Amino acid sequence: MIYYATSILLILIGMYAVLVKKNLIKIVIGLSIVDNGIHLLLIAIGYVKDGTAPIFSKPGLQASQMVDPVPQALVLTAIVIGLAVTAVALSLIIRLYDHHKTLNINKIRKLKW
Amino acid sequence: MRKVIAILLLFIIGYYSLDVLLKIPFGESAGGVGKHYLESTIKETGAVNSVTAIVVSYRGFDTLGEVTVLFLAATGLGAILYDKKAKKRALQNASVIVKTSSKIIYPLIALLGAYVFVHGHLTPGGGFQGGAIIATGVLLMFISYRSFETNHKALSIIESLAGMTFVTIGFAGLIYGTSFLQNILPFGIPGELFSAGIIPLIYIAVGFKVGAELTALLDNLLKTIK
Amino acid sequence: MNWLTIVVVILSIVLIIAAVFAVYQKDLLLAVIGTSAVSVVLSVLFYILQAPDVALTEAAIGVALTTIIFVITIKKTKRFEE
Amino acid sequence: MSPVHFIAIPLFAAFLIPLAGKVSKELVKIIPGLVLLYLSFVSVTLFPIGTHHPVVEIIAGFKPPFGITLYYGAIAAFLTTLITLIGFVIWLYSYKFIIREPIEKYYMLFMMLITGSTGIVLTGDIFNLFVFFEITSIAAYSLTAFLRDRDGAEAAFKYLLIGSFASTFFLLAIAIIYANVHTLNLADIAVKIQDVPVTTRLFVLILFLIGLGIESEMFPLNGWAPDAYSQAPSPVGAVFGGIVVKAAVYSLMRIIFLMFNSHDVLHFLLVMGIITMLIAEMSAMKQQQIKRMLAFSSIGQMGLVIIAFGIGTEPSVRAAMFQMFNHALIKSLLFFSAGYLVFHSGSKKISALDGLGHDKPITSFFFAFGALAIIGLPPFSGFWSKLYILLSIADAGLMVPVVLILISSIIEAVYYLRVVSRLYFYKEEATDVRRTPVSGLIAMGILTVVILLVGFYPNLILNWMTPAAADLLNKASYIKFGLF
Repeated sequence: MIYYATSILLILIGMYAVLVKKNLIKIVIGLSIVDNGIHLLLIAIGYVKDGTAPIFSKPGLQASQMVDPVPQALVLTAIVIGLAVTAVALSLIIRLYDHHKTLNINKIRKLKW
Repeated sequence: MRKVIAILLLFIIGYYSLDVLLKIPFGESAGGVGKHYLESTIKETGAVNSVTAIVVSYRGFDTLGEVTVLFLAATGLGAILYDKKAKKRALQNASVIVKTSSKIIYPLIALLGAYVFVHGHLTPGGGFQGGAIIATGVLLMFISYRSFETNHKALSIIESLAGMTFVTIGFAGLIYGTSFLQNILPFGIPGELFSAGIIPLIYIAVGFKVGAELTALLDNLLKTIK
Repeated sequence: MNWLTIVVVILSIVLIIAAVFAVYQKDLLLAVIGTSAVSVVLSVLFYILQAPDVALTEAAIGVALTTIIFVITIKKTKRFEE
Repeated sequence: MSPVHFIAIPLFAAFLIPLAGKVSKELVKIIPGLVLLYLSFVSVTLFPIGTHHPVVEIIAGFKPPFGITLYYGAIAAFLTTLITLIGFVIWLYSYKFIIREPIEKYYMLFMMLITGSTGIVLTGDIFNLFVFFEITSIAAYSLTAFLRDRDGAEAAFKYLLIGSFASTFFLLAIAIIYANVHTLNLADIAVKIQDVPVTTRLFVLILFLIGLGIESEMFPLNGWAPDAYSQAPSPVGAVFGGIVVKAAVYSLMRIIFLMFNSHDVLHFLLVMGIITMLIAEMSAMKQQQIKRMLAFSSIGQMGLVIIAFGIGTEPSVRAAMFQMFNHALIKSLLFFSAGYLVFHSGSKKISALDGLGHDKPITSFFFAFGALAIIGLPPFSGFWSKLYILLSIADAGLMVPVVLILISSIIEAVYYLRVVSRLYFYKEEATDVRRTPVSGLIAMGILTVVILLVGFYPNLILNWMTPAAADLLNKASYIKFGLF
């Protein structure tokens, strides 16, 4: 239960940063926090009480006593996608800074909302 | 004003998502597809690590997409930060101690990365993790040596070839088996290095590709403007 | 309540504090360190949740690479939030 | 021959292009064209099979719901063919239009965007859909900023911000679905989601509406679109209007019809569609820049499509698909011609276009042609789809949407004709000696011919729309074939 609460809190904190913060890099930080929250949520969904990691590394491990591997596989993919989006976002920020010499969203005409 | 609206909105989202999540039982044993994967990983894929089996075999198509996403990020970053005049990195030369130690550590990091992606089907880790580790090693060299240059041509060739290898393995499955990305090689004995059919092959390709991509990405970021 | 639960509770609190710190800190470099702290704690939590693969990925990508590209960007732009 | 070619071949090409660039610069430009030609060949061979009987392709040899499947039914056949066709003309147009380095990267991004959008259309797995969505979006963000000017970077960042927010919601929805039904296969989810508590389903629906509605340009989530369309290079505007939005709308509709098929949801769509359409058309009226105007018009047209889907009857869905087809063709034509009009006049402003009709008769003709077609005048294809949409709405007994659509068509006519009249009835100012390249003209010519042909023989397309509409509406058959 605590995992669910933590992950939702993380998502909300990240979203708050995206919605309220004026600094471009802060907004991207917010996005990555949201991503982290969802990853935690997914892993928590797959957790099995007293389960073991889904690797048959030694004999005698029971499949029924293992945590669900699917969310883990999804999170692996999602982490890489998050990195890709962050990289593109940051490169855009470098471009924007080059043009505007500021990271403040209010001083960049089109980004006001 | 904006803050108030944002907080209100977030409160609503938070309330409803908690409400929905509390209905999900926590910690119960895996059901549905997860259960099936756990029970038949070894039989159907020959891999010991069922996360790897899912990532590379059951949901191998996602991984192809994932590789594409990284490739896309490297390409997009290159396009966005493109500059006719190649710039030098603006980092200072590090001290002798850092230089010497990074020279020693760098091959070890690369080796660790390679180990991680070769053993993806046996231990935690795999192509993405291994590739990321290798890229961090190269970054260490970037930081310590001002003049350390990666061979761009070689990097982009590795990137391309590794990507094409992945797709080709996929088509081989279609040609020699029945479906795209099908595991057509023998599984061998589960738990050994040479087992699990195409899984290690794919992870090696992914490892090379991710390593090259992330290196190119870092190099691009470090070199542009200012 | 066993010891693992207590560890998890403490880690969760650290996680939230690090996230809030990352959002509120005016110095972007420190804020990025806050996000990487979030990633470190997450990676430990993933390990506790029996997901070593994800923990390794989060450590390699979330902690190392994401932080590095943030730091590079901050170096190329501005360090302090206005 | 199998549907996986649609995804794997462009991807292979994207990996190949940097290698080809080492050999020759010209090869970089030719490869995407060859790939798209090959894909149209695949389309032609698979199309009759897919419309007749859905082809379900298994990936990696695991039966659904354990492996990922591709579902190539009538609607997927239609949309992949459309994407291939539009992709091909966009390539032709780009051949001479994109002269700014890095050309190599442009084509790589373009190829991956094709991969992503065909993937969205074909995949039968919800997480795979997410992955392809991200591929399409990241390619779109990068292409928006391709010119690297100030406005382009701003538009791309705005797009990225809203897009990442959307994908966050999408991922959250997937997490909640997986937690409840423990499966990721779309058909399997459609079966099992019936047992999920209503509040959970509602929450998931809202998440999907936000996540996919952003790319589908639904109100109020379309703030990114005008900037992205107008700041990106012109062929990329056509990519958005012709490929990305179509794929996104399809995936949204597929999910709604599979998982949340109820009258309330459809009514909600109807209302959102109407609001989207009206606001967009009125905003288009006020625009000073031609590409922004086209962008708002595009949003308005998508509103119309969403209205037609929201009616949810077989004829209306058929008409909606037909409208999607027409809009993809016509909007691409408009973006192509506008691209060269802007290029020749040297300004993005509508007021700068005065008298270009005399100086650049062919390009202007194409623009005027596209304008008349999109308004929905009789001999053009746009007329038929609009007519069928109106008829199907009237059949459903709803008169208010009919009136509103007619009003918005009038608004549309006003602002398009305003531009056309500027082209022809104003005094010529300066002449531009540069000529529109032949490849661009051929691209526009192909679109014109298809629009006219479909305008005269609407049944050519409409006959294929019937199985497509059935494919979307018939949940039982999707489940049957999707799960074997």
